[in-house]
Amino acid sequence: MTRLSGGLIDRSRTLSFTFNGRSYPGHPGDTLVSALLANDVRLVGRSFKYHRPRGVFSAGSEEPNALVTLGSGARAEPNTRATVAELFDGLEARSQNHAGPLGFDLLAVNDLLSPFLAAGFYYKTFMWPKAFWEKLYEPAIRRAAGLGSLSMQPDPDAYDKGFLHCDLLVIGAGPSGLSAALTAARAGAKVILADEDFRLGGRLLAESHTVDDAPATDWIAGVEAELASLPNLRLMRRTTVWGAFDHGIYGAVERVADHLPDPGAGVRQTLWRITARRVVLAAGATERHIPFANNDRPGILLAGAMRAYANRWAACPAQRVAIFTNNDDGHRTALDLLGKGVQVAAVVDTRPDATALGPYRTYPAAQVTNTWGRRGLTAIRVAHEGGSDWVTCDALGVSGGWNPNVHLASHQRGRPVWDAAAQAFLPGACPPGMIVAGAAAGQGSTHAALHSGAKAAQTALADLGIVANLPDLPRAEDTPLNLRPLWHVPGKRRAWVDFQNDVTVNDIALAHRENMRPVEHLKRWTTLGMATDQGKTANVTAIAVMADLTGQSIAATGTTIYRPPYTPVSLAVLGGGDTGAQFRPRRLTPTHPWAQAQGAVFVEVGPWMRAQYFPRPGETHWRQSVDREVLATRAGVGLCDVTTLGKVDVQGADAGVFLDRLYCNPMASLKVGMVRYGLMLREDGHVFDDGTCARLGAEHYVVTTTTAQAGPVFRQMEFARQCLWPDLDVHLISTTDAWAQISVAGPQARALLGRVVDGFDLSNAAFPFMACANLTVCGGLRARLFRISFSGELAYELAVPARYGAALMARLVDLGADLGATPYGTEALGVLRIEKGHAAGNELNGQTTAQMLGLGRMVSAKKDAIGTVMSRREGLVSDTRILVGLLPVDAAGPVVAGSHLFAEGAVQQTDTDQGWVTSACYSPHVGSSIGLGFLADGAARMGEVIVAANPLQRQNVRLRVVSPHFIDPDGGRLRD
Amino acid sequence: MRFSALRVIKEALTGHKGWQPLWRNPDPQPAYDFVIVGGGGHGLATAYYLSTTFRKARIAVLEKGWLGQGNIGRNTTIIRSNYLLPGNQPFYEFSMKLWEGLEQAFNFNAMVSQRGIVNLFHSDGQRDAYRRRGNAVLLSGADAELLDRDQLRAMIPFLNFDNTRFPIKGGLSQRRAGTARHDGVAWGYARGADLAGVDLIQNCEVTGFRIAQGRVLGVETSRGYIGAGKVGVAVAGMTSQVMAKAGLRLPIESHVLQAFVSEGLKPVIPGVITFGAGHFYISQSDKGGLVFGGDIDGYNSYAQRGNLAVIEDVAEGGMALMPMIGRARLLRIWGGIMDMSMDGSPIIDRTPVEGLYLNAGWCYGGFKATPASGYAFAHLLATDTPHDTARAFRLDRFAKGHVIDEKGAGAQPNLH
Amino acid sequence: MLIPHPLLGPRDAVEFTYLGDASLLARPDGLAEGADAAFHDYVYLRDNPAGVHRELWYHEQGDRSWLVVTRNTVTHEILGAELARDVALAMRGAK
Amino acid sequence: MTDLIPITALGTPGGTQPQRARFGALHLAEDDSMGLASFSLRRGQGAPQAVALPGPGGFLGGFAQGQGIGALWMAPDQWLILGTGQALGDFAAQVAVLLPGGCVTDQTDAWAGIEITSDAGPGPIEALMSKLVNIDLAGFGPGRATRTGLEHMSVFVLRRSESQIAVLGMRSAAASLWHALTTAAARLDHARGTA
Repeated sequence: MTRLSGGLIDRSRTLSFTFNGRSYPGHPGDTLVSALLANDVRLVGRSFKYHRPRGVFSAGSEEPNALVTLGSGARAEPNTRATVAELFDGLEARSQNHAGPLGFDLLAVNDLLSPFLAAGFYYKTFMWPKAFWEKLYEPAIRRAAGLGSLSMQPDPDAYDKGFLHCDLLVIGAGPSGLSAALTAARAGAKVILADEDFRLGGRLLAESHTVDDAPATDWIAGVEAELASLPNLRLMRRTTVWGAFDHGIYGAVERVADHLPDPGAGVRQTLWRITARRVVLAAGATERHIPFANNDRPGILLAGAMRAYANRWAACPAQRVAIFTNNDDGHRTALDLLGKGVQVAAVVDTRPDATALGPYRTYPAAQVTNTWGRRGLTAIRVAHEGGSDWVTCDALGVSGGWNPNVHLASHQRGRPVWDAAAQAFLPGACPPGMIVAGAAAGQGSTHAALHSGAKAAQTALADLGIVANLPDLPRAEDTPLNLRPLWHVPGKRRAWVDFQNDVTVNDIALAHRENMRPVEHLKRWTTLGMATDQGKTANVTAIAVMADLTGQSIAATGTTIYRPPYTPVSLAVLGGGDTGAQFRPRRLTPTHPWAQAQGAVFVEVGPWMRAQYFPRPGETHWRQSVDREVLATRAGVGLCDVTTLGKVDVQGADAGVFLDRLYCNPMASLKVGMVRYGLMLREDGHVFDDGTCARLGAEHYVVTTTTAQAGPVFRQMEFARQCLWPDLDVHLISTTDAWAQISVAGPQARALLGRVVDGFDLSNAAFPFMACANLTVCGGLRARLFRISFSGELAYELAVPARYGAALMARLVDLGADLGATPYGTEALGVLRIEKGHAAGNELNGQTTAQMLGLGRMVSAKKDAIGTVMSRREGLVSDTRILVGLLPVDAAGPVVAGSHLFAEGAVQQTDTDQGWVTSACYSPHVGSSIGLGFLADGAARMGEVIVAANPLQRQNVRLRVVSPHFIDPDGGRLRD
Repeated sequence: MRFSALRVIKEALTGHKGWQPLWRNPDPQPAYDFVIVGGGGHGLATAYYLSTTFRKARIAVLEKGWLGQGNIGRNTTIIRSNYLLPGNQPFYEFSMKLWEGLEQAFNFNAMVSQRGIVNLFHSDGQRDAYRRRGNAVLLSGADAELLDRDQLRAMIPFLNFDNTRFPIKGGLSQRRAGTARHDGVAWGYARGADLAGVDLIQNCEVTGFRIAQGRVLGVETSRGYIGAGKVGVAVAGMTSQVMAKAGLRLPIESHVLQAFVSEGLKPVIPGVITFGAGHFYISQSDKGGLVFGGDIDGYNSYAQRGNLAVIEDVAEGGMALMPMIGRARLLRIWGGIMDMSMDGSPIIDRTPVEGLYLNAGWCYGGFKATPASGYAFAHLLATDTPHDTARAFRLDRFAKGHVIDEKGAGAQPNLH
Repeated sequence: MLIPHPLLGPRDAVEFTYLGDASLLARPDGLAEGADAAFHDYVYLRDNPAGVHRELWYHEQGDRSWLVVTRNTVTHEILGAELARDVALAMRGAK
Repeated sequence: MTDLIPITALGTPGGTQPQRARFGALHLAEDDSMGLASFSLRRGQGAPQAVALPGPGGFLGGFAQGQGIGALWMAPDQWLILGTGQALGDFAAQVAVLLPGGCVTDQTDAWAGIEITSDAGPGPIEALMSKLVNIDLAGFGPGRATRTGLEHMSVFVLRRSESQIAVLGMRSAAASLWHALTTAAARLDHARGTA
């Protein structure tokens, strides 16, 4: 057991967890990694390409090596960074990316083949023979690729989203973040303090320094208590701010239940969209390493991480350790470890003037040039002024300085700026409203962090007109790093830069040799920084190595682009909320509950659910139901809920003029009490939508739209009203949901309606085809009646307030029993309109013109309506395709929508294509399949036999070109 | 230097000392016969075909940054030839045929992988439209299949078939579709063009055109004036900016499209899958990352980055379609600038300025077109006649009404 | 993004539907001489600037106002927003 | 009076009783009793006297005003007029009399109303809003109302008091709205239970 004394773990409770099936103990406050280290587990994974044995490398979210699959079954979560997995009782973890046991990975053969797998190797081979790439090479590569596996089961947990607003968002609760939050919250600003850790304090938790001569945790506890008492501050632990978006919007994920053995019915994670007027980024810094030969063995880790494990978690990867450093920070690790009773074999310091800060051996002007130990470190080779020594140790801490976490500061394309004094990239142009503080701004000492945090908050709030006083900050360490840069130890052996993706200094040299020198080429050629850690511990080092090779400065070499997310985010939480049946809202028609009670089958129609057909006992196939509904409508009377059509109330002195400009055909001339079919074009001259326009009063129209275009048409109308003709007196409001509208169609429609209207004269003379009126029905219920027909029958649409829709439908069915009243659904609706030759969605697909629909003459040249001018373009006018009816020559032949039309005997290919079948159905009226289609020169080809080709389903059907009006071509039924 | 397995083995055994630069870094010459503006996929492919197939010499590609830094380096790598309209489909099928022999032709493994695409449909109307499209694809000589729900379930069992808002009713599939390694395509063309003598000039920004009597004479650049017999512009999202320097106003808007990749995972997604009831499509890279995307953000932008709402929208679509990806994590989001044309289709044409040629308007579908676009543009530059499959991509089609509007969305770029 | 609505203050851009260049306010007269060419330019051609752009946003999930928003297409910084109706009326007045 | 029996927006067959639910401190109740009508000022028309009309983002819900009339601002020169208990009459006709000269359109059945009340102060109400709508609560006190998106639906949110809001959603999407509201309320209740 390598459990040390002290630490921020709760030894009063023991938690049990498993790694690769073996059970271990840990304590509350542990992460998975700290508990593994305390149990002497050093080998935790395998690298991506060479399957090298790997141990823990860091103590935070930058971890490249210690990736595990957490949990099991549908909750299995691959690629979890074990360094930030909070331990709970019953946690299950498994290592990834190995064949056979972790200790004996068969794929480690890749390591032996590594000379053949250098950067970019796959671009240069696997090309012969050609067929082998997809059959042999690629499958092999794909199998080897990837790290963990998905469970392949739907994620069972609940996720949600939320919205927060604040004056100041403080990202990071280390010393600078805490002092920023305290400063702002005391000033009364609305503050959010978010930190990815489960404990406040940031780097302070990892250090042994005192604050005001007491343990830092005392100061943290005091601040925490004060913050908790302030109602204007929201403290968000376990919350990662992962993306900085425009205008102060930040994406954050709160891990609500990831630390609980069972999330139960609660939410696992919440995606917060935080709108912040100002931001203090106090995200700290990430330690960098120094590549040297065989620097990737388990037991080699960042020196600061080693210190964090010792101080915060009372864990150490070994009893005998060494340190490799180019700055004073490495020595602090040595001191803290000594203080915890760990043996320090040596501190290897690259600086000639290095001196020990304590009782341990220091090699000045020295470098680690190689290491030993197959599945874990056993010794290091130290080259120093006097020669070279093997030093035995089981762990090595590496300290190459610190890289400020500039990610969020760079999410809006501001490039970090190289600072030679700090030997680090500092934040460049930040997103508007953001100030960076603490180690993220290169202010790495505790003293500097505390003061820069408070100052940043004060400056940010001053922008908002809020005066904040700087708090009395505690005394804290303020020692310099005294760093002397060293970016890698020269040598021929492999020295890893990017651990997870196995990118070595040699690979960078190869990229240089092959002229892949710009950092973006370097990244893409070698896969540097493309692993799950996005190169947090690799990129800056690689840039420096490339700069060394090209002779350019690091500043001129520059960084690649920092992109969201800061750390990986689960797709489930980004998807949030409801993703199954509740993926999008469902709109239900007013008769929905009634139709449900009738046993209707429903179908999705855009956002709506509509009754598709109403099966009756004994009907075993949908066609039986649909045929019955169609025939009953044509013989008696059919009833259909058509509420889904968009309805827009148009009022005002200029309503008529306005509608004249929206519709290509005239509307101002429509008489009060009458309805007209209307066609709207887009400004490019193609058909936008069709519908009816009813004039209820001198200054009052009701416009209907198709179901699909209700939203876009209303938007277009508002555009026309506000942007194009703002001087007109026109007022718009949607009434789609306000009215239940029922189509009453068929020869008995008038008879049935006569039984519900309150003394209203329905006679042809009083209420002719295309009439409309306000009236009352069923004993005083206000209603609207429109005599319009989509089916070709004598038909009306009756509208009542939506809450009465279901009752009205039930009443009509009831009163019409003797007239054969039959409810019908969308299928029968479709058959009825195809039989009548009415265009619908399949014909109004945005690619068609009024001329193609046979409505070219509706486009009035006398007025300036939207789309009129562009509809006259040569390409539109010369298109001879026109809507025709199609009948199979052999009555049993199918007509299939989506078939293409050809002259009989013609070769069937793109350049002989003459059109297509838009809609088709079985017509019980005609007694065969029928179709509508657009056919070149269609108007002149009535009676001609053509071929409908449907090669997808190997069909070639001979069709006769007929009028699109299969029933009542003269329209007598409508007008009876 | 020819790349081969033998070469890789030889170099491995000799410490990789013999590898040569993939391309030279030449200084610009005072003048060229052909100057291609834009060192992205289309520009490099144009130079490659111009120098190899059309045997032209004295060619330069001018790139303001590094080769392949535009949309060729930031797309979701899908290749397919399953378009509806006769103006488009033969062109994309020509491109597919070029993809099929590309790697042997330019001696570079671009990992062209014909693992298939399935476009899902969720309503009868969508099915009819897909049937029309699938038949158009077959009639052009390419491949397509209409799959029903049971076939899909057998093929992609992890889709959400049962607990859905918009049930999957079937799919239109093209087996020859698939993916290719985007950077590899750029590098392959670049290396091929360089070997054929093309000067690839990086860090060379075109700042103006020298035009006299309606004819282009050359280009002003950040590295000085370069004379040119003909100038071909292939700069995708920057088209309006570059062409404005020649005084042209175009039917193009620049929009941001975001793309996404997850952490590496063992193989799960067989090919390319597109959701028909939400904005989501997905494939999986050879490296294991789920590569996915959705709709453009919808506003004009040159920022190469997008916003949170679209990220949520895409993830919602993904979770609705295949909820088993929930515990995969998003690793990286990026954005590219799309030159969205007014009908959603591209332009390969001469311009009113003699000697100045334009290749643009690829919207977010330019990657799959790279080989044919380069070939057809080279054809136009070399012969002054359009390639047979690219005749419809005229600049005057908007004035004349011969638009190629696959979606039927009209003159609003963000709807295409 | 946040759209600074002139009446309602900052509002999440997801409440809006984007149309495009504010030049769409200047619809040509369809009955005038040369309308064909004028409409081609109006419907199809765009300046598409990399920088300050005046553009139309519709507050569809809000008050249904069309706004003219002035926004930098490179940085996404918003410099102002007006009711499109006011802008359109001013254009009429200026004619 | 008609003998047709109306159903509520969330009504199942025979569902004439409004839906109710309770999650901890939050009470959700469907309210189908409000009469609603839009009112637009004609071009050049002055503001009417009978009912005080609020400015942008405002809501004058004081049912104390004469005849139980409230108004919320919908759009420039357009308001939604609310009449307590006026759902079954011809509310638009009443509004036309009350506010003459403008354009009035009935909206009573266009919207489904859900009243949400907390019996533990504003906390639970604000927590619920934070999960559903992107509204800066700092500027959304009593008397404010706004239209916004909620789980892909378009809704009006009215802050009636510190501890009560009303949500008006499209009537046709009432079930989805109810699902969204109750799911969020239940999860908040669960979180409080486990905290």
